[in-house]
Amino acid sequence: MNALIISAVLGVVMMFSGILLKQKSAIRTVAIAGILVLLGMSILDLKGIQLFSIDTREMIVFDHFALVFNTVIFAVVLLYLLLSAPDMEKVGVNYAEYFALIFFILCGAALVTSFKSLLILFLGIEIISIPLYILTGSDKRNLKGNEAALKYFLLGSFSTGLMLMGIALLYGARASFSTVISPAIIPQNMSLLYAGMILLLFAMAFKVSAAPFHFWTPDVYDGAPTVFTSFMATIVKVVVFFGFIRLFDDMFEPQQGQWRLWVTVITAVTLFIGNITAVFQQSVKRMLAYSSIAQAGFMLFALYAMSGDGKEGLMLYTVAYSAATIGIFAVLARMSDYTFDGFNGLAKSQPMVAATLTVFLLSLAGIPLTAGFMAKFYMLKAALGTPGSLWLVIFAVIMAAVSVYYYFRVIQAMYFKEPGDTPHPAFPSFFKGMLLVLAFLVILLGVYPELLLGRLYF
Amino acid sequence: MPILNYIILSIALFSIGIVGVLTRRNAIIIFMCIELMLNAVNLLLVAFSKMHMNTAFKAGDLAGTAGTDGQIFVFFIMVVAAAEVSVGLAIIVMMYRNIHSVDVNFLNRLKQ
Amino acid sequence: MNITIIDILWWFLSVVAIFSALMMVTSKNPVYSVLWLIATFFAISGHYILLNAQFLAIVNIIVYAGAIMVLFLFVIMLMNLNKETEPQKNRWLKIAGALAGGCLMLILVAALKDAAAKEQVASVNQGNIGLIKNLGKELFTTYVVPFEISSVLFLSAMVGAVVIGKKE
Amino acid sequence: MNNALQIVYLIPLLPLLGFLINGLGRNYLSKTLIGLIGSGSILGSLILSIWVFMQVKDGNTFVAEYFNFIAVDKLVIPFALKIDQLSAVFLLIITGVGFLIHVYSASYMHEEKPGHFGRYFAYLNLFVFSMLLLVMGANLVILFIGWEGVGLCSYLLIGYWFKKQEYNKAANKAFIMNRIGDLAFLIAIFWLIARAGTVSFDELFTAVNLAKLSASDITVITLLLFIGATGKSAQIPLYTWLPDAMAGPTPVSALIHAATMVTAGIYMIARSHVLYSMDAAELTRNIITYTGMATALLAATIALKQNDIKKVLAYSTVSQLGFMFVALGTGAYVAAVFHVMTHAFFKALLFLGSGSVIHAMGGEQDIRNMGGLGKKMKITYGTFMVGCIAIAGIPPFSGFFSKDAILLSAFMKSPVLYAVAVFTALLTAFYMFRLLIITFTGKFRGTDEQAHHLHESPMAMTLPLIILAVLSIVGGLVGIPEVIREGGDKLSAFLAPAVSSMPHEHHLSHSDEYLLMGISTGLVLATILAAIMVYRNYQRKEATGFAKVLENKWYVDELYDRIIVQPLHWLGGFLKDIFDLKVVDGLVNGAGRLVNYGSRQLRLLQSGQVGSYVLLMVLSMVLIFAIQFFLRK
Amino acid sequence: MIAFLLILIPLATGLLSFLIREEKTAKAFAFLASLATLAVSLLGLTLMNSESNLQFIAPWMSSLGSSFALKIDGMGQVLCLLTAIAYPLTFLGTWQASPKNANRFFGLMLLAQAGMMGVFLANDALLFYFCWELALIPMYFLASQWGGEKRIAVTFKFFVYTFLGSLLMLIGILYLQSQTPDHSFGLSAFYKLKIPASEQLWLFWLFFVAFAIKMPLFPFHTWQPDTYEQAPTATTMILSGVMVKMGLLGLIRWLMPVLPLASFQWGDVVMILAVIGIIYASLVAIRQDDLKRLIAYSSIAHISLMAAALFAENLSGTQGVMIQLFNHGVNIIGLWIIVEIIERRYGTRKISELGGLAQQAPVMTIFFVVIALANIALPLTNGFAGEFLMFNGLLSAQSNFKVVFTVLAGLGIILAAVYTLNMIRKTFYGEAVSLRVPVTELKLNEQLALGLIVVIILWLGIYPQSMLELTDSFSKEWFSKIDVSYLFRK
Repeated sequence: MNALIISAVLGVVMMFSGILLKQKSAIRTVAIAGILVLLGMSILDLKGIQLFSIDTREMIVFDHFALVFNTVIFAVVLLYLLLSAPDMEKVGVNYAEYFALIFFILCGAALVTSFKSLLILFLGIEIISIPLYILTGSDKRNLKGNEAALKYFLLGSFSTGLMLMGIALLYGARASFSTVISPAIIPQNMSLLYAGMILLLFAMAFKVSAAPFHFWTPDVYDGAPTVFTSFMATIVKVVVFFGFIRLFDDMFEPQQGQWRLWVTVITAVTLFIGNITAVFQQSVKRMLAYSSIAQAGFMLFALYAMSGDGKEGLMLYTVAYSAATIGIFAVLARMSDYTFDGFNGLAKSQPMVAATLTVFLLSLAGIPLTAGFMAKFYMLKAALGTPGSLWLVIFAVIMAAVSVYYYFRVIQAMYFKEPGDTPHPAFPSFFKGMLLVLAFLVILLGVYPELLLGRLYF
Repeated sequence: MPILNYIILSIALFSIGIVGVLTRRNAIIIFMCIELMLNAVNLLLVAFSKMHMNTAFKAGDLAGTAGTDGQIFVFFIMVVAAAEVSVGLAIIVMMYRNIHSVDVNFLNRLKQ
Repeated sequence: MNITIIDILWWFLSVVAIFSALMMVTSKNPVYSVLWLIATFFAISGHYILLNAQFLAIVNIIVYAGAIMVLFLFVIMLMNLNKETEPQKNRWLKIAGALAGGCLMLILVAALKDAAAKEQVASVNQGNIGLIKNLGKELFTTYVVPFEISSVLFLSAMVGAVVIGKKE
Repeated sequence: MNNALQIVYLIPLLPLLGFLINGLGRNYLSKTLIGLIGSGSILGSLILSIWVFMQVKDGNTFVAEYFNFIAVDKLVIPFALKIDQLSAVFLLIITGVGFLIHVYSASYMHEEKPGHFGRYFAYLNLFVFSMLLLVMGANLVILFIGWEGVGLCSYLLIGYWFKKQEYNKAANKAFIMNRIGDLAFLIAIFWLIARAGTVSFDELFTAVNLAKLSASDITVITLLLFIGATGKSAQIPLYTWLPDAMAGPTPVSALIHAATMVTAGIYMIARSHVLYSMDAAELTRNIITYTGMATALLAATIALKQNDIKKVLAYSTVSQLGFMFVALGTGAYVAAVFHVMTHAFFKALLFLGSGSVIHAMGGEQDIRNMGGLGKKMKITYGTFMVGCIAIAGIPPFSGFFSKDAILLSAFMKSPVLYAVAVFTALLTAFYMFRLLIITFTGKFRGTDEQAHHLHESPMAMTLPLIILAVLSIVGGLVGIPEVIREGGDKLSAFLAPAVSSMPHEHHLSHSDEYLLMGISTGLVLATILAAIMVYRNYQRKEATGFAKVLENKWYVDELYDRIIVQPLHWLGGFLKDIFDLKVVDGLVNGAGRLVNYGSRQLRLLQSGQVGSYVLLMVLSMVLIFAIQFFLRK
Repeated sequence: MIAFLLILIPLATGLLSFLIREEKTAKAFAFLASLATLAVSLLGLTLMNSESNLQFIAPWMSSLGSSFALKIDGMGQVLCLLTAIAYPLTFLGTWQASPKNANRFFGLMLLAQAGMMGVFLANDALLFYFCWELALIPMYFLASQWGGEKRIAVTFKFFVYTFLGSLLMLIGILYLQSQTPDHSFGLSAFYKLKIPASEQLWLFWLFFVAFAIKMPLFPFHTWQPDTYEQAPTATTMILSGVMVKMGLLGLIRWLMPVLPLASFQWGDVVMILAVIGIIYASLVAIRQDDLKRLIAYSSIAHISLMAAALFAENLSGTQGVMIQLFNHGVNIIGLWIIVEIIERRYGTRKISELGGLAQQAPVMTIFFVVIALANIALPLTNGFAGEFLMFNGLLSAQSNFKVVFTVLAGLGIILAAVYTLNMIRKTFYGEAVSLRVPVTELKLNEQLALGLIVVIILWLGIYPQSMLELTDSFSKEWFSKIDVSYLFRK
């Protein structure tokens, strides 16, 4: 609860800081201080210290898992801001407002991770989505950004419509918006329930960019300013994933037999489309967009298995995938050329950056001793715990092998090719230091995942 | 009135909204179609709300508030829709300023 | 089967709603579309009244038909789109779109028709949960947290409008 | 066991040391020293062999075990040497003939550059080492080690003049054809291990272990061993390498391809005669007999029309080896060993003699360019003639006795076989005398330079010739048939504890035996006369008709090339260029390309159009709903 | 402790090596590091071969049921010795080749060594998997950065191929782990598993494909000639000498004892693949013009034979494989050293462009001939004992087709002689066709490396029992685990 309120307040603070502070670095400092406060509050939450006591009528329930997840998310946001906040200056003039929107999104994130009512889920998703539409279009002179924003908005609203229809049908079946299964709430009409459930599945699949509802993803990620793509593709995505799993875990557990088939299909199709399409991309940014679809396919295993392993995997995924992707996007944001060729010979001019990028890419590809591997490992483990999953798992690893193809193209460009004509940008040392921290984190969690997972249970 | 009638009516309206999204090119009209979809949902929610009230009533809950939550939800949908409209129209206007059109077919810089 | 005035009203409103919705989708002129949509909203508000949801009926007319649609109209006028400017879209895509939408409707209806219990009835013209008094009480007691949260939504929408709209 | 006898390991070790010293010091030691070391080490072995022979003669047979070569589970293969009558005889042959040839080589190869000279002796010593290991091995594996070792040395020595690719090809051919036989040999060993659980001769040929073998086991094992022998001992179908092996220096041909290595097959079968004597091996024995006979006949016909002095001798060797196999097949193991011995003498003599000729002719080997050499090279001529008489089988030269024993054994089996064998013997006499006459009598047909250069070879070369000639004459006396002299067959008596021939089913009367000897001797003499008449005034002329077929060795090489080498070559090319690249790798790359293609196609879904995105989404929804509500239950 | 040091030394020195700027220093450092590893390995073999020294267990990922468990058993001794010996040999043999960015080159080489040591010693499935990849990644970078013209595509194929295989194996490992009662990745826990036959049958392939790709077996082999051809020779030596053994080790330690029923059931299929591989690779080798590719195909044939012998499932075959694991590694490194010398001096490895090298470099020729003969298993070279035992094992297999397999695999011996002798003949014998370079003999370092190899060849050729004893008890224990034939006997 602390985090929920503080993040909203921080959003407002950032709005005003834009008026009060003229120095961009000052705004940035306030934002980073804010996220630190948020992180602190979240840790307080975790310790059981509530600053506010509010009766949410069981609509919002912060359980331990959600709190750990929130804390991890805020920590990732901290890293993100440290690394990428300076890059936001290039997007447009409304520097403070961007931070405000990010804090509002975090408020939505806190909702999505702790809802016990469909109403809160709906509001949370909307609080996340609306600022995202704006962030996508925040670079107003950029036509691609405009286009991405409009597409995102139209398709996003459409999916909201689907979601609401689903909620309405569920309401018809259950006479309640609560996601809790209790004896008081007996679904009276299974057809309504299934229809609503599947519509919700579609809507949530849309939000986490699972195929065949992923079409917005490449266009939006490509068009949006790179710093915000980074945010969207990582933090937002895992948060919504968390909500997705929470929803199905809480509400549709008895109907597992009904929806598991569709999750299987969606997982397989997502893995297929994400990985296969990424192969042909020429732009690293767009490749990363498809890669995020592909990774979503793996994250769907957490939903598929709906087990402790799956949630642990999602937790690792949160850090592994986010850290790696944020790192790559941060470098990408500073590159002049977004194509693969733009990375040619980076290892010669920027060995340190190239080395950290390699770690990130290896992690995304799921090479052992990186966090990405452990994340995938837990997902596969979780999936194998479910009977009849062998073919899906085999399919997934084949796709993982395909993913090596496009991740390694970057490595190949950096290490094995000669640099092109355009010089590579210089990277400030703080930036490099942050990259190192991220890389270290990725390796640390790959070697010793219990560091994070140990927090889940005690 | 049987609940089925409401279900069919609102699904019809909802589908008309979808067809509109599918067939129109004007971003504003697409947006309007989405609003129609939301309204269809609203109608259904209210109908369900009354249905649940009816059920509770029959079960003997004469002074109960069963079904109120459905109507509250509709209220929230309207709130959200209003917020969305403000942002959505802002984006459309921004787009129009840049390319002097609101035709979604011109949105094709991003593909592959 | 005896037909009451409510039945007649119900059918009338439904036909109006669907007809105007269709007209909204098919009108070439955006302004007409807006007007047809407003008509739809009125019809839906009529349904609300039939269902004794007076508060929502009023809000629907004020907020949707009044405020939102006027905003739409205003934007359309601002952009000078009040002509039949929309060139023909790929006809096949249109047909495919219409077919897909139709199929979706048929399937949903077919799926829910079998299952939706016939005896379940939305009580028309009775009960007072739709009154502003009841809803207000509920809203500011049970639903106060979501209500407050929606303020964050509005705040972010506001910031958004500023970010998007502000001249650089 | 006599502990002093443990030192028999010195017999193979001395040549091995010679090999190491000569091999490593080939660039530093003088030729004389190399020759001394090379010959000296063999001489040492010879002396030891004689000592061993004495011991054996006193009845001291024994097995000396040194260390475990391989021990896995119940299979224990010690590095052990076995000394018995059979190996003692072979030891003498190998070291004796080997020593003479070493001495001869020191002179024959003197023209070589120092490094190569050292290399030559190193190889030669290594060969003797391997051969000794072969005959001394107390189990099949040690035997096999020597077996492959001699193959290797043969390969190295055939390709000794490695600048000539022709020679190298011949060397490869020898090695590869040997390997084919070796494979069969190996499988036989494995079979024995699988069934009897041991490879040691002493254990294997006990009743207990033999009882473990079924009839079919014995057939298969004996057949496989025989196939192994056909490789090494140049029998049909694996004989074609031997004539090509004449690419090596002539002393090598004498040692390896006449006296010792090629007889390894005979030794091996004699060594495992217990198996071959069993009733179950009847089929194998027949196969051996007929293969041997066929080989003898085929090689003899080819030898009739060869013009290369060494080729004639090579085919003659193949033919004689065929005789030995006939002996083995008919169960006359002692006769086979006997013939090995006499053949070692006279064939080594003939080869060395031809070496002397070639030496004198400055490397010329074609007898059509020779003639009348007898006048200039008396010793060579004389000794060569002794060799020819011995091989033709005229009493009391050694060849007569050994061949007679074989012919007798063949007669016991079937008169037809005997007839063919006699016919082959006649052919032998004919082509040998053809060779002798064309080479040494008549007019000289070579170039003037060669004529000018002609001379008798030095002492170091002629002395071995003389010694071998003497042996060729008297060597047969150890096996005088019983009919001629009671107790004359000393060899049989000596070998009896180790090898004894199968008893014949019925006995031949003495008079019949004399009759047979008389027939063969008479016919041989007639044939020799005929040969002299035909080739007295030899004129060079092109072979035509059937003679051409013979000159081209029945086109067997060409046949092998066509049905084995070429198809394999083609298959290899097909697999390399088409199957491996296009099919196997093509599938792998195809998977990659498929992904790329799929990527390009899937990309088209991402059209950038909001309408199509929504359409695709709605269509998937329709599909999922349809399945969920109408197809699933 | 020895076990841990064997991983730690290369890992630490490998990482340190990245910090060295000077090229010569890096080279010397790497060489000394490899010697240190060799010394430790020899210590483990001789003075400190007590149980406690050879074992190492530390907690790691305990919540997953995994631990950092290492153990040197008989096979571990052989393979560690091979790995430890291969590196000094490689460095010594290729001393003249000076790669750019030597510090990175040697650093990656040493890291790969750490990975391979880990693979050979790991007694925990997860650790095994980690090391498996740890060995692969440096190899990928080595081959891609310092290789030939087509290196990027070729090594990438190699990487993806093996990576895919290892992922399949990961599924298998995960499945097995989920079946263990205490959810452990430990080897002993795996050995205790009693997986039903029906499940073993498909689990088998998950593992087998991974190992078959690594070895490689027909038809998974096509990455191998390309990679060997393109990779820098030092890398190729390690790849072919040591790394392919990872696949065999996987079969021996992680597949056959864990899934004995399936191994028995699929034995024929594997043997068929192996036999096809032997003949196929040999035939292709006969027609190769490129020395590197020729040796690559010959390696496929040899490895296939080892696989066949393993699936013969008897002690003789197993012991043969054990000794051959070592022999093949040493021999093929020797061959590569000479190929490397030829390529560096004469600028080509095309057989058709070479000839008569024996006149210019007799010592090199002798070395090559000896090593090549060892490669075709001539008696009294190290190859013989191994192949003898393997063929013997093959003929004693349980399979109904054992004779066919033995005979067909035996054809491989003949074909091996064909391509080896032809290679020698065309490359070293005959008239010298290329006299572009002045006559140069071997340098001291090359003589040392090759000399050492020849010593090993002869030592193990004459007294193979010295190595067979090392693995004797291991093989027996292993065999008792995989032996399921009693189930099928009446």
